Amino acid sequence: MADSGNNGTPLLDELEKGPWPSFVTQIKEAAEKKASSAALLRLLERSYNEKIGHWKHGGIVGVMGYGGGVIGRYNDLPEDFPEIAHFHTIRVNMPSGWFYTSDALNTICDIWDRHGSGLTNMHGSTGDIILLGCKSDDLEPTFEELTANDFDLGGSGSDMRTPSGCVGPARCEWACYDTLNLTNDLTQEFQDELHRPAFPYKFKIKCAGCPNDCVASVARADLSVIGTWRDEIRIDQAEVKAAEKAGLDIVKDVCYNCPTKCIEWDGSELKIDDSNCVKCMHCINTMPKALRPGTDTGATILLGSKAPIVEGALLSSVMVPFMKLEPPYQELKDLIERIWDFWGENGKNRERCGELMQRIGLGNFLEEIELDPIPQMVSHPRDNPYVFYEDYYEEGDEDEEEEDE
Amino acid sequence: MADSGNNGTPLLDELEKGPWPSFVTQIKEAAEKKASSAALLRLLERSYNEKIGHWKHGGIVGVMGYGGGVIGRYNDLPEDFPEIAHFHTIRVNMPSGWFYTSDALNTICDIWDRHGSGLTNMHGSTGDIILLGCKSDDLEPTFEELTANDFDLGGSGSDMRTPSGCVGPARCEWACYDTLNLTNDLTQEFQDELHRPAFPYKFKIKCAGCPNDCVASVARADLSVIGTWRDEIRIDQAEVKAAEKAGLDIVKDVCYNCPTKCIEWDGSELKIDDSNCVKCMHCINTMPKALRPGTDTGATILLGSKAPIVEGALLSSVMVPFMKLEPPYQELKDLIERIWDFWGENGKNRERCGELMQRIGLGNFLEEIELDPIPQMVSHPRDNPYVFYEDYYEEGDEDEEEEDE
Amino acid sequence: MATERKTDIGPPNYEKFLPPVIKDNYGKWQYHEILKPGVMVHVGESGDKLFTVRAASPRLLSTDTIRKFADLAKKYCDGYLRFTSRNNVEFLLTDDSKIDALIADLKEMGHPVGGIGNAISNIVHTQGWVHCHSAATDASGVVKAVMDDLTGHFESRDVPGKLRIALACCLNMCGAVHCSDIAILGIHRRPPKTDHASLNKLCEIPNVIASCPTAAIRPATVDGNPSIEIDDDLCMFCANCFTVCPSLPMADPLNDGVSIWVGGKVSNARTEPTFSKLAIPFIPNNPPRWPEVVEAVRNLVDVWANNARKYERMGEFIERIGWPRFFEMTGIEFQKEHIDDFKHAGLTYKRSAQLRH
Amino acid sequence: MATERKTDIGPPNYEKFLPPVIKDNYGKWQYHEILKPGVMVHVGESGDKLFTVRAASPRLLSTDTIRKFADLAKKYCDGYLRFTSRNNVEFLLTDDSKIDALIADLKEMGHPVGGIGNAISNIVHTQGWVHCHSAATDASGVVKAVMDDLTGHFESRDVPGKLRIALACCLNMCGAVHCSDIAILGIHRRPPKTDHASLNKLCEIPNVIASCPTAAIRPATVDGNPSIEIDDDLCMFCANCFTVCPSLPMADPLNDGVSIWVGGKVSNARTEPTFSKLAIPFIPNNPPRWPEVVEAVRNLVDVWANNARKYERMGEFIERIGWPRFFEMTGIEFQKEHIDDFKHAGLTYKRSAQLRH
Ligand code: SRM
Ligand code: SRM
Ligand code: SRM
Ligand code: SRM
Ligand code: SF4
Ligand code: SF4
Ligand code: SF4
Ligand code: SF4
Ligand code: SF4
Ligand code: SF4
Ligand code: SF4
Ligand code: SF4
Repeated sequence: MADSGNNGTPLLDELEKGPWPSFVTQIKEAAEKKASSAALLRLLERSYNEKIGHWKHGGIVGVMGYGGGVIGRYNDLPEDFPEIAHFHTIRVNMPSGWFYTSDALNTICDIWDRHGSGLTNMHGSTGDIILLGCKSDDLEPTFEELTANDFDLGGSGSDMRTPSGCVGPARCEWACYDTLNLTNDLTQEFQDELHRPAFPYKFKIKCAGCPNDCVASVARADLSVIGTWRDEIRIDQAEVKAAEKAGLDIVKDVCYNCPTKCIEWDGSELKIDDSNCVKCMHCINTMPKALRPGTDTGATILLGSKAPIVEGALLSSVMVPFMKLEPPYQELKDLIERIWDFWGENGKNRERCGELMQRIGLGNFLEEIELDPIPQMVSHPRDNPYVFYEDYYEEGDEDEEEEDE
Repeated sequence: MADSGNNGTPLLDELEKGPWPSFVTQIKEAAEKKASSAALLRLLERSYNEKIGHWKHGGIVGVMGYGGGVIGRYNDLPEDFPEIAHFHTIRVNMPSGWFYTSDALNTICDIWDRHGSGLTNMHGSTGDIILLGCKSDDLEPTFEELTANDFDLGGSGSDMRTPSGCVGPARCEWACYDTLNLTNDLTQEFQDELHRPAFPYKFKIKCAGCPNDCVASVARADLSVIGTWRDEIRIDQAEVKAAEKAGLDIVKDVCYNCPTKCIEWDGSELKIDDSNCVKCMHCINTMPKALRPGTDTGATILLGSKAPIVEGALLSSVMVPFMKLEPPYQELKDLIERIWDFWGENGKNRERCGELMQRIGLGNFLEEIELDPIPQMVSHPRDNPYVFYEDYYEEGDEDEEEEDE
Repeated sequence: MATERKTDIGPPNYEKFLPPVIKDNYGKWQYHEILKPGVMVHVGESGDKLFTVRAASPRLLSTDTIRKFADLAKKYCDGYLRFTSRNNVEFLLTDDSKIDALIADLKEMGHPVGGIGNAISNIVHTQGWVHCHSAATDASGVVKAVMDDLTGHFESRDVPGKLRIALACCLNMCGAVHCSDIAILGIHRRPPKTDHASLNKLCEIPNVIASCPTAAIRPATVDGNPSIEIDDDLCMFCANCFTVCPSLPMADPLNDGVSIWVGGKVSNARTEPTFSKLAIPFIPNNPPRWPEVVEAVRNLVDVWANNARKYERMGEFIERIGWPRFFEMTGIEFQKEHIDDFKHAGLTYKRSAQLRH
Repeated sequence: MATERKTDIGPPNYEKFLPPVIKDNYGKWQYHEILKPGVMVHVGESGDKLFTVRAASPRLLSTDTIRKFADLAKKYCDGYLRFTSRNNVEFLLTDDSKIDALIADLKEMGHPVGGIGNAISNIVHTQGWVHCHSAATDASGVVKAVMDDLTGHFESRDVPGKLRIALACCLNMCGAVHCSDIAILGIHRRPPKTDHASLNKLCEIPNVIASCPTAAIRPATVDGNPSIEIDDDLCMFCANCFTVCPSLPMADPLNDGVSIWVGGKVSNARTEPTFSKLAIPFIPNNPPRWPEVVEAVRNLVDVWANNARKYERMGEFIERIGWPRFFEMTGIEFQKEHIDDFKHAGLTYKRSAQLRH
């Protein structure tokens, strides 16, 4: 580890070996063209040597009129690395489903080569196009060129974050509603909430077309929209037989794994007790040619997932077991607004929606957002006797029972 | 409801109707002989009329030299019911397994007819013979006669409570250790702890001979001793076939219900993968003639169950997955003493052992009672990242790794 | 004299009370068979047989009745008998020809025989108005009324599996109802009424304040007396304050009653031990026979008995069909009260899309 | 001018970027088939076919590489492509005769094709030392080293089911590692070092105190400055205080590193979504290639791949064999750290006698 530092990047070079494509190669490519990326490479080598990062808390930077979309970043060795003294991230709202044309991608590259580091993340964890590293002065020009080309920023800070959705009906036979359209519609509907942080904390939306949840919505979105159906699974018995012939052990690999054991195979007919099917997708996943979700489709709406900081990680929990989802999605939008209204007024600073729900209790929360409590919302009723009964009779109440004589 | 009160017990009389034996009849029987029981009957009728109890917190009463075994009770209408102005309960330690001879029962009845209300509970929830209701002056004479006849008091207050055990080897083919002997042995060993409250709170012990847990030890005992085995289930294949012939659907009713699906029936041979068997008893329960627990038997030792007041109900949790249990049970007694020592010093007032364990954390608790942490003690490892790592390196520590150059 | 006073002798040794057939076969039983309702035989490796006849008991027994049991044991069992962990009486016979006569005598006495195998056994219960200061309902009366209605299931083996009912008259849960197939739990629903005059004399105010898990109790001066005040909104009626301070009575005829819980178990058979869950938040006390409680329990028993699979306990049955269906089938209305809001509440929210529609 | 400035236009409409075959069959796909590693076909009710070729990406991409992807899409897919929720690139073809040439070009470029079906796909990950102030480890470097070792499972379909790996460089968990089959999580293990000189200037002390979930932070005056002090014993290194106050840096080369978690999932398939559980409490940072982490992940993958049943995710596999066996099979030592001691800890204690012996 002798000649690290400015004379080379021997540690990072190790990461250009091996079959998996290397991010180091990417940084080097950008470094060819951009001094900032070259500086990043050296800074990173230093981190590898010292086993510590060299970035500081971001200050407030952004584009005019927006409160979100830019993550300010400054390094803690600005004298050694002046080229990346500031090195902010721009979050650009991706098209729903992460679909692009070559031209669109090239346009973004052109803009970013003009103004930034030439480095990106395709994509960030929330789904945005991440333009990784530019100076404060470049923010506004980048933004201008992006909007000129139909792109706009994503969210950051205490705002609605960039909604995302799975590939859905564009390329998946299981999509139970139009994930791309809903994602896009909500993003457009709530532009103000996306760009101008006014919430207690971030609010993420993810739209998965079916319970396979290919966007991890149940774990990573405050609002999780998970497609499902309420009629019968469509069965093509001939294809079931074909699947068996092709080597699938239907009893062991399919029926046996059904969570409610509501599917049976006797060697000639596949029977599903749909009233007990919990739409887990497993049987359909294993026999895509033979089985399909029903046709009366919609989605389960869940609320509240987040990472562990600081009250512990949460998965989203059921708000509406089944909702039809057709444009203009009014029922869903109304629900979202009611949730935001209540959270906006009652959420503490940096309190996610799911945390508020837990703090005040699901029962109270439901009252506030005007949903009736139903058993689908719980995995089981309470097992402790500490019930806050809300009313009690006072002596002399009219519904008081007669005392003797 | 006209003539209730002293002239009769019309409400309670309603409870003499119906096929189930009536406690009212019992009280009436005692009332024939005892003024106190007659008063109890009237007091109870009054409670039925008013829908409220008439007992007060007990004061401290007891027998000389003991701190436990008597529950003081006074009614709140002593002028109307002077016969039961005090009406204390004496808890008498039952013989292990609740076995009696007619003579022993008659002896108890004789004593109680001489000194008390003539009313009992056979038995209290903890297992004691409950002598229900006597005056303060009668406590000592009753005690004297009881001990003269080999009986002694049970626990109450912050002491070890009367241990209990299932019928076990006396009449059950599944007993994996001698529940009666252990119950008796522990009771005798810890007489001081039983009679003289010196703990932060109560401590209950229940001994079940096998995982069927016929004394509900996992839910109702601070220390739950649940018999189990670690070798193979003994199978009599002929009897398996006989069971099927007799109408048992072995696949559906037995194999299908096995929690780890480690038992298989192909119509001619029953196969158990004992390494995956969690000793749930179900297959044995359903075919008592065909299957028996193994012969390398012992018990799982669990700690901490209790009712909900006030931190929430607990079930006991695993301390020792498998312990051989042969007289003099030294390993178990040593463990109990270590637990008591730590709890005695660190338990808050009215803090049960299981609550202390939760408050300081199982990991710390194990260290204190000198048990190694093993995965059998948890249903799964932690899912949150909030680990209290205990040591960290300081700069210059000898095991510090070399910095470059 | 103190030295001669007998203390710390412990209970009589159980061995004294074991019949010869048990001594001979102790730890060497091979299997058992249920011969008919309430009657089973245990067969030893030796071939010896021990017949058990189990009879119902109200648990609250007069000495007269105990003597009658003792007499029956003398008559039929050489004077050997036992009680069970659910307070039934078991007669231990070696001669099966005596069984029917014993049963006849028991029935004559008013004690049904049964409770063995897939049946409903006796209700574990507590003191209630008979002897406890803490009770929100009576124990024995409710139990009697409910069992009158269920005696048929005690005397037969016509249900899918075991069904354990328990009752506790207050949240202290001496009946350990927290793990029962059906639990009947006495509950208060009104915050304690403070007796300001006596409080400072009878209780230590800091202790009282500390006893409240929800911090509903604050110090206050009332009519010149140091006392406490209670924030009604924070009270969930646990009565822990009353346990440490008699000046805070909870009992209240207008608001006391019972709640009903389902699906708990303690055995390890098939599924792990689990707590009971709230089914019916509140039924007012209606002595002497609590008809609404009897009806509610009967309904739960019927839904289970008619729909559960063989060996399926109440909780296993509900898990299989799902809670929404349980509420549908029983006609119980799901309410806010059913939703947990205690310490681990969040873990009971439905956090998946696995739903029946 | 402000009125003319374009804002709030949102992202370009996705429809602009859909190839004709998708527009024609939108919402009318009938089934799909995996043709070979990294290649699948979706067949429409119309009979139309859409072929997808999925290629690996390091996610951190230079504009050069993006342009190369765009070129390939032009060459083979009429200029249509997409990225996946796990950051792979998908080329959308209608002409299956072009598949092999595309794959050849991709390999040439250094991008393995695979990740579809029962395979190990890309690792969801985060910024690390490349761009974040909060990182306890690097992200891209660990991912590269681990994936180098697992590329074989990306390029084939030789594992029992899907296996999702994620990495987050600190407890904020931007990689949402909390529900992954295998999660690599950067952790600090030393309480923040307080910069007493700047703290009162940069941070609001009450906010800092309030940020600590374990109440480890107390106000204090140090060298005349209003500041805070931290009770080391109460600190569990969550870094929430650092998030609200830069004067409390957590990063520490001697003590930072990664922990490894297993058995989480998010799909509803078979079992409900569930969190990952702690497997290995700590592995020190060992750049550039974190060999101990690579080895640990490989070991977990091997144990699963060799022993899981078909379709069984990591967590489902472990639940079936039991955690004790998992620790045995992986050779990981079970330690105090594995035992939960956070809010719901008590619910993770083993509260039954259902044990393998
Ligand atoms: C860029 C991104 C990681 C990535 O490499 O992809 C990211 C990066 C940061 N996240 Fe994140 N988060 C990113 C997705 C996530 C996700 C995953 C997701 O959205 O699906 C999570 C977990 C889900 C969730 O929201 O809970 C996530 C949970 C957090 C948290 C913890 C929030 C919580 O309530 O638990 C923080 C801390 C905070 O907000 O103060 C955080 C904070 C941050 C900050 C802003 C650090 C900070 O405190 O200033 C990071 C900026 C890094 C940088 O230098 O750019 N980030 N963050 C992701 C956003 C890209 C995008 O817009 O597409
Ligand atoms: C007599 C008995 C009920 C019965 O009818 O069988 C009983 C009666 C009382 N119990 Fe109990 N408990 C009885 C078994 C139980 C059980 C069940 C068990 O032991 O299997 C429990 C639940 C398990 C447990 O220990 O957690 C139980 C949990 C309580 C509690 C709550 C303790 C807790 O930590 O949650 C209290 C409240 C207290 O200790 O202050 C309590 C308090 C009481 C008191 C002493 C009321 C009081 O606060 O003064 C009751 C006296 C009633 C009386 O008038 O005699 N009793 N108590 C049982 C004892 C008989 C015996 O010795 O055999
Ligand atoms: C006599 C008694 C033990 C004692 O020392 O007093 C006893 C005795 C037997 N039990 Fe039990 N159990 C007794 C209370 C219990 C309890 C405790 C309780 O109810 O509070 C349980 C736990 C209940 C629970 O899980 O909530 C219990 C769970 C079992 C089980 C598991 C049933 C299940 O499927 O969950 C079996 C196995 C079976 O019945 O197939 C069992 C089986 C048996 C057998 C067959 C064991 C044997 O081979 O002798 C005994 C007679 C069967 C019967 O009653 O059906 N015993 N048994 C108790 C009788 C109580 C009564 O009067 O009804
Ligand atoms: C392309 C993508 C959606 C997108 O909009 O980008 C996608 C696409 C498909 N998923 Fe997915 N899934 C995608 C991320 C996910 C995720 C999210 C994640 O990994 O973060 C999940 C949840 C994972 C989890 O539970 O932790 C996911 C869980 C599934 C499952 C359920 C697997 C299971 O047994 O648990 C299936 C069904 C199956 O594979 O049989 C599925 C099936 C599919 C199918 C077969 C759907 C279809 O009919 O087209 C698609 C291709 C199969 C494949 O990759 O094996 N997809 N899929 C994502 C590809 C990611 C990648 O590059 O590897
Ligand atoms: S979530 Fe469902 S609909 Fe969406 S891509 Fe995955 S499998 Fe298809
Ligand atoms: S979708 Fe899931 S629950 Fe429904 S039948 Fe198929 S495997 Fe069973
Ligand atoms: S716990 Fe087991 S050993 Fe004891 S009586 Fe019940 S079944 Fe028999
Ligand atoms: S005892 Fe239980 S776990 Fe073991 S084989 Fe029998 S049913 Fe399965
Ligand atoms: S449950 Fe409550 S009221 Fe009933 S005996 Fe126990 S302490 Fe008394
Ligand atoms: S009853 Fe319980 S919650 Fe209510 S004031 Fe008393 S201690 Fe507090
Ligand atoms: S996980 Fe932590 S270190 Fe990594 S990007 Fe997110 S906030 Fe930064
Ligand atoms: S790192 Fe977390 S636990 Fe430690 S002092 Fe900071 S906020 Fe508190």
